[in-house]
Amino acid sequence: MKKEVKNEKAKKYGMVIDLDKCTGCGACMVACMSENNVPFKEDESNKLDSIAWMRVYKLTNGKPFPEADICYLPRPCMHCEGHNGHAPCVSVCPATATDYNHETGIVSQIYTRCFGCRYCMVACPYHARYFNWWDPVWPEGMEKYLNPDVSPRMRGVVEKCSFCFHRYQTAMNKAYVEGRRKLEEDEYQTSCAQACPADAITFGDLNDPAHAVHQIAKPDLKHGGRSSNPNAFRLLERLGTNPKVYYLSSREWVRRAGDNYLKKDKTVKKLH
Amino acid sequence: MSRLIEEKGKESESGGFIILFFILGLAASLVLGWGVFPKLLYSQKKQPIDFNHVLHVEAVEEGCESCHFFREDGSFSGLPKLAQCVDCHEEIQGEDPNEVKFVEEFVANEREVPWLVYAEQPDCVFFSHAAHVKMGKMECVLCHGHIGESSHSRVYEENRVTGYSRDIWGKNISGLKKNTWDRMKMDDCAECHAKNKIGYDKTSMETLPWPLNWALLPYEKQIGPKARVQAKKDACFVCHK
Amino acid sequence: MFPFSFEWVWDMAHLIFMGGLWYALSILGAGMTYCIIKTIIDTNKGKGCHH
Amino acid sequence: MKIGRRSFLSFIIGGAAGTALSPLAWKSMDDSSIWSQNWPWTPVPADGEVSHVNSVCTLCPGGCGITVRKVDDRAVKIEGMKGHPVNDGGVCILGLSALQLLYGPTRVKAPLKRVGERGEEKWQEISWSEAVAEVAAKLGDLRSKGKSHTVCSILDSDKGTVPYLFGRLLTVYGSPNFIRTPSIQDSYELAINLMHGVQASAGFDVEHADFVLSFGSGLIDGWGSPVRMFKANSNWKDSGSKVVQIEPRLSNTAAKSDKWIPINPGTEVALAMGLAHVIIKESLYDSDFVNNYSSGFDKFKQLVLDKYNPDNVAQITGVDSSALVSLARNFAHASKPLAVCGRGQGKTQGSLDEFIAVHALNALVGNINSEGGVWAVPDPDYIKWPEVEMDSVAAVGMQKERIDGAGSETYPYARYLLNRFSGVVNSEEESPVNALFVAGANPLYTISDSKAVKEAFSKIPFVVSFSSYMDETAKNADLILPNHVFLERYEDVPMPVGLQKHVIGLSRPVVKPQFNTKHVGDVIILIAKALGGRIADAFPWDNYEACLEETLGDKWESIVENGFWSDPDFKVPASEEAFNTPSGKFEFIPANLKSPLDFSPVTIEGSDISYPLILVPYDSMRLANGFIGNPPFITKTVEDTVLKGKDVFVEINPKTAEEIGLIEGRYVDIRTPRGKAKVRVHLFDGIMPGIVALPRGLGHTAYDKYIAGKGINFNELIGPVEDPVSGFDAAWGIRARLTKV
Amino acid sequence: MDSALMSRGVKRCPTWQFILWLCLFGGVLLWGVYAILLIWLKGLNQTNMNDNYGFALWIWADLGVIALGGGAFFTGFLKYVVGKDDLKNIINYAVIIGFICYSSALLILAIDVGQPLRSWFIFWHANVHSMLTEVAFCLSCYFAVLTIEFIPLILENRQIDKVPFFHNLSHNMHKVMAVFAATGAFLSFFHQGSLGGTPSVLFGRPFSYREGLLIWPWTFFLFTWSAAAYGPCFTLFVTRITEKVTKKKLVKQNTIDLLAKISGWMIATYIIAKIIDTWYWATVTAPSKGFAFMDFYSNNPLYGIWILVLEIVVCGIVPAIILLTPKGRNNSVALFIAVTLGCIGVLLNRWVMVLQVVAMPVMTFDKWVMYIPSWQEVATTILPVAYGIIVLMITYRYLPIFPQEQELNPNP
Repeated sequence: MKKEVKNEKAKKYGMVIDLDKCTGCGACMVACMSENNVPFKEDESNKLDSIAWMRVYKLTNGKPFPEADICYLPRPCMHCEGHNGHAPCVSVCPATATDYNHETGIVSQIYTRCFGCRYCMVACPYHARYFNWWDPVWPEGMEKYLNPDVSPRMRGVVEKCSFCFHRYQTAMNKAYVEGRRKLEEDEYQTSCAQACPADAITFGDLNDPAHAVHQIAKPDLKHGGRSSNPNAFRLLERLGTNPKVYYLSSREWVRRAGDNYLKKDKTVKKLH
Repeated sequence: MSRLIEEKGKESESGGFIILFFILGLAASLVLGWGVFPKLLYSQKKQPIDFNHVLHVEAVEEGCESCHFFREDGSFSGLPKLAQCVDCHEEIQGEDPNEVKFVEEFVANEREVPWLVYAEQPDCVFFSHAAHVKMGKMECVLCHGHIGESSHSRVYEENRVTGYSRDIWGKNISGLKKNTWDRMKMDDCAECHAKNKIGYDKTSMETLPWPLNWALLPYEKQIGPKARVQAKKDACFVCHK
Repeated sequence: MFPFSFEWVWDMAHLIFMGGLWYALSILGAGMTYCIIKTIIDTNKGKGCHH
Repeated sequence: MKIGRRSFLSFIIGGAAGTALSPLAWKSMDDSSIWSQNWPWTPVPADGEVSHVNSVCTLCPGGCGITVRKVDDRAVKIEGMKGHPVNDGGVCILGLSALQLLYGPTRVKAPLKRVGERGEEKWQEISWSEAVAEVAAKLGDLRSKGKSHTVCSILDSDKGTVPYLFGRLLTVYGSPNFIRTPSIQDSYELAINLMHGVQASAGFDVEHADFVLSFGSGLIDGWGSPVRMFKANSNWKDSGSKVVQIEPRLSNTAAKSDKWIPINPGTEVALAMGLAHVIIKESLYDSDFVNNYSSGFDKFKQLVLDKYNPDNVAQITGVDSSALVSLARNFAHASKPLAVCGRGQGKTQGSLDEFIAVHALNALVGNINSEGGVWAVPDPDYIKWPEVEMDSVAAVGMQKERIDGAGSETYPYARYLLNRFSGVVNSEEESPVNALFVAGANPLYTISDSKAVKEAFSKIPFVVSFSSYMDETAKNADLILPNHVFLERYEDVPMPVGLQKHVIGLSRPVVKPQFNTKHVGDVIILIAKALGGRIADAFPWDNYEACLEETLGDKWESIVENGFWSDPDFKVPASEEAFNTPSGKFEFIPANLKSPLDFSPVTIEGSDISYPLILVPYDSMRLANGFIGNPPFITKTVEDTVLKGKDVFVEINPKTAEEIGLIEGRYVDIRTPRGKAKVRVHLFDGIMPGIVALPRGLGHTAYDKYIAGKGINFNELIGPVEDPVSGFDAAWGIRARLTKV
Repeated sequence: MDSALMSRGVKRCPTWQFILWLCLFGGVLLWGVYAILLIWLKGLNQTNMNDNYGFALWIWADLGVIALGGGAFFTGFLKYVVGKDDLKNIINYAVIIGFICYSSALLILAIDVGQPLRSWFIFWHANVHSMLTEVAFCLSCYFAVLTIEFIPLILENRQIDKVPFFHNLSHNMHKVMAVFAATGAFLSFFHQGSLGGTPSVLFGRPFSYREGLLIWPWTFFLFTWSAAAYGPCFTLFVTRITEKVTKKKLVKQNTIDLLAKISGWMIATYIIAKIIDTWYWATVTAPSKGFAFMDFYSNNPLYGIWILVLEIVVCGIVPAIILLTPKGRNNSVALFIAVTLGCIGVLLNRWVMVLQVVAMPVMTFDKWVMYIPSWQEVATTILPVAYGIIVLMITYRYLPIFPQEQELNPNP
């Protein structure tokens, strides 16, 4: 009987963001905020105290006019796998408020468990983790748009992108009542991927060869998930964080900006 | 009283007297803890309408699912909305004062009934009825008890500290439970999951010697053969949001 | 924290670190208990009453 | 005593033991732990049944389809509508934030009547019947005095039933003064009118173009229908289509283009003519189209060959002549080239010469009304109401000249000239406008030279705003009759801007009206009924919904079901029948034009001696800059090099900054002939030396604390520059000076 | 007035003077308490910490006081485990200083977390893979040890000692003190180390990341070592200040000399290890992540290479040399300079390992971010100083801390 209930192949949800298509319009940021009940304050111009699970960075090539160039880089949580699930943040959390799920590859954050020591934020080189420095306050009436699938966070805890895990949950619910366990690719999409007006964000199961993310990112699982697509790179791959967000760019300077290199280093595709 | 104590103290210097005071203290605190405290901890609230499950189950065609059903999107409807009730209760049926109240106060004014939900979980909890009922083939009774067989609404006891129902945090003030539905805390979920998990997790608690396996209480419910029980330790998001 | 908590896993890390914690706590607890009991006995024997 | 103490101690120990054996301590600890994890003051959104409603977003003219996710009766999320002909599932940052407008503190919650001074924000809540009665009384009064033509309304659109209702009311009441807010629509419509001889909007088949030449249009900065343009841009990336962006600043569009050609600002018209020069000289043009379907080519050719050789053009534009020649060749050789213009998001009209020159480029390569080209799209003809019967007062009123001068002898071509409005009002002792209605527009914020606009408004004795939000115009009105937000109302949304198809979208009530607001269509009908007579007769509908249903007729059911209606058979006529000019052909040099165009760059305001720099605006998707204020979510995405605290940054090239002695973040005063403001500087390598750029969309003075008081409104620093032929506002910038503070 | 509470045969300042000073430092303490209340009630928005500076002044203060408090465990270790009996003349003071340091550290941690009422989760829901869990375990256990070591000292107060129960308790506790001290030393080795591991396990932060042995990065050992090396410096530093303030010799020179010499050797060996560690990190670890050594020390307004020179040369090699030469140890000025430099050195090391770690950008398009603490942070960080001084004043006045005091200061 036990054999009958075989565990399905573990999924590894990930994202590919095409920086050639990304226009920097910011729709992903707002799609995320409104899906995930992210609070806002009167002044959000201090970006060190402004919660944005998805943040779009503006990269410049540092050259003078007219050779100057810019590129936008959306940065969700990378849902690092590290080595065997040891994401930089997961192993440091003293209270097990964040964990790496081997079944979906998603790094969770449990707000009621977190007590706000912020060690995970220090551990994350992507600044993908945000602290609730303030009590979340919605102007009167505005709490009506809050999404019941995501619980609003209280002051004093850390939050971050969850790859809209609640959407996975609701999609699974639908599958369950239909007697399925398997989700179709389009049944579980993050809010940002769904909203992106430039279709620059692709989301899916990196382990599933039928999924677009797998086909674009072509992750080489023998080499820590490194992509075999020559235009693809991951942020700070050399640190060994093994992130699940891949970026595409046809521009060399953008790909090089994705990691740290010594002057003599080439923008390598190999880890070691 | 204090004079009495002092006087008695003078009368007897023996250890026995000290023990008497020990017992007095013990008794007082036990009464306070077991008797007074639960009364103080919970406020008693009445449901807006006294609901008769027995009557309804007889009247409807599809049993419990007539009102508590799964929606197409996989979500569970929970308590029915007024719109569903109106199907039958557009007009007052019978002479039950509760029925009259229901139709006059709520149906007529198109106001939803502010039911007090015994099983209401905190916001941080994600619970999939679909996973448990549709895939796990669990009976409602396992968690909700025999509420479907009640002909009156129980008193809703609200915990003054947490604001949640007594059903969630333990009907028995001692924290012990006789039935699976006596408590709906995380430990209770975990208990059932640990007990029913299928052997893909090496760290199975059942294989452990006593007393480490003590949490496995001997109740009988079997989970369907197709069940796949979440019992890994890396999956906070499965039950929390 | 406790082996009967459902978060508990029987692995090396738990054994070492939780073992360390419980070990230290028991030494301190046992040491203090010893001191207090010994002191009660000593005091009842009339030790330390140097006035 | 000693025993008493010991007994007491014993009592305490017994009590402690008993407490330990009772649930008191343990249960309290457990409960407080639960309490500390679910603080009662953190909101808990109510769960419920999820449903989806298809509707159309009206926050910009883009006309995107949206799907609103609801939980019971709350709208919780806006998503793009899959399969919609404009946006197919995509959605922009503003549409995504619409729920913050719906539920936000900036809403006007009931009809308000001003009790204090203008702009003092002292209001008295009145009932709808009082409000309607007040407006009707005022209108009746003016009409009885023969001043019906001094009533004026400003709207953001002239298409669809609501603008038609406004127009109808004005006509039957007796005023010609319906004004649409300005945009490049005006210039495109006029260019098409003059060159094609038809009244139509410009539609761009961007999906099929394989070489897009943009004269400063912010293709992915919000030009046209933004989401559609994003999608097109991604298609271009996939298909290998080329985009060349011509503008002095490295905008997002420039950065994403295949080639960015910086150009001296304002000289785009010369570059277009220079490209035409190369194309004609090298005979790269589409001879079939030019020979068979156009007229005036020889004259045009002469002009172009005489005046716009690459060297001359290089001198004017600063674009290298060899780059110009190769650009012209690439453009002409592409199979479906497309040239577009209208700077940034196209929120100002621009110079007619430029539009004609660019449109001529399109004609040269023969992509008029063809796949991948520019189409002249007539308005869908679905509003078929009975002709109004005017009484004598109305007939007299309608004969009067328009206040903005559009259609007059001086400005025969323009239909609306809101840019002239404040000038006209301010030039006269007594305001020529006695009552002003503003709906879906916020001219006090969006029209350049804000100071003058404000002055004009203050002279108008009766200003009524139909705004749902307490915007600048509403704040300075006498009466606010708040409209439902688009998520609470029905409204047809025809003709998404720039689309080469016939699509009518339908906004519909997603949620019940949250406040005591009323559909502007209903209010118009009520006012008309209150005025009685012929006016009432012209509005035979019970209410707006009835009117809309009747108007859409057999389309109603499908539009309600799908959220939009699109005409599968829509086609533009073939070149044989497409042109209704005197020659019956496409006219390179419009014969209908009284004075010849000289195709010279527009000179902007200010002397280069006292104002050594040039200030240009830039548009960003992250700053809503139309009549809608930036919702908090969008403001949150604005970078801290654009807005920090209350300060906006002016972009400046590091070289220019060094010359003036400025470093990053430095506070400066920016002065233009029209105004002055304190800003900070942001060094940006992507901007041409000598030019400074400020974002549009900041500096609101109304709305709520999340919107107001952040940065400055660009329109306070710039004024209109009149295009000599059309009368449009052709200003693309203004001269400026930076001084340290 | 309060002379009945003082030990016999010692001289203390007049009560009014004592109370005056108590009020002064009490005022500073209250300022800190006010700041704590603000933080607890209004939240961490009262600080200037932000999403880049998740760890800031407080965590530095924590690491700092724990390093300085390391004198207690190391002296205890030397006395009870190694058997350096001479140190009994200074151990009491070392224990009190340690107690002050550790209680301050716990207090600061209680303010630093966003949800203080949930801080027990670190035990209840412990993640055994986290260095911070290890820190919390050992820190709280060791604090318990320090309290146990402190209790007999309090019981030795002249009045308390009169109570037979307390007298016996004190006596019995002294008897088993070696067990406690050994446990304390064991715990301290771990938590000092895990504090070192805290920044160095962060493989997302190339500035602090270190390779190591099993799960312990090299800094694990360096931190323990440096606490053992510099902790005694702080004990000597405070003792010296106390002597200056009281205008009395309190500890005999041979004890001071012994502790200073041991500290000197520890610092010397530590600095060698530190240099090797830095060298390996700069030439092997960091370049493998794409960082050149100077990347860590340039392009920012504060953190230059000077900071490394100051830490290793000025606050490492210099005090080591002074403390290792008998002449240096016997010259009170040189000794004082050496222990002061030592204290600065260890504080600087902890600063760098906390603040520079978070200041340094890792993503190439990120920027260095500087930070200035808010007054609330400063007040709460100064609070332990005031609190420490008050505890020292009270304990010095009423408890027989220095066994040699009477001998060195015979009553006239």
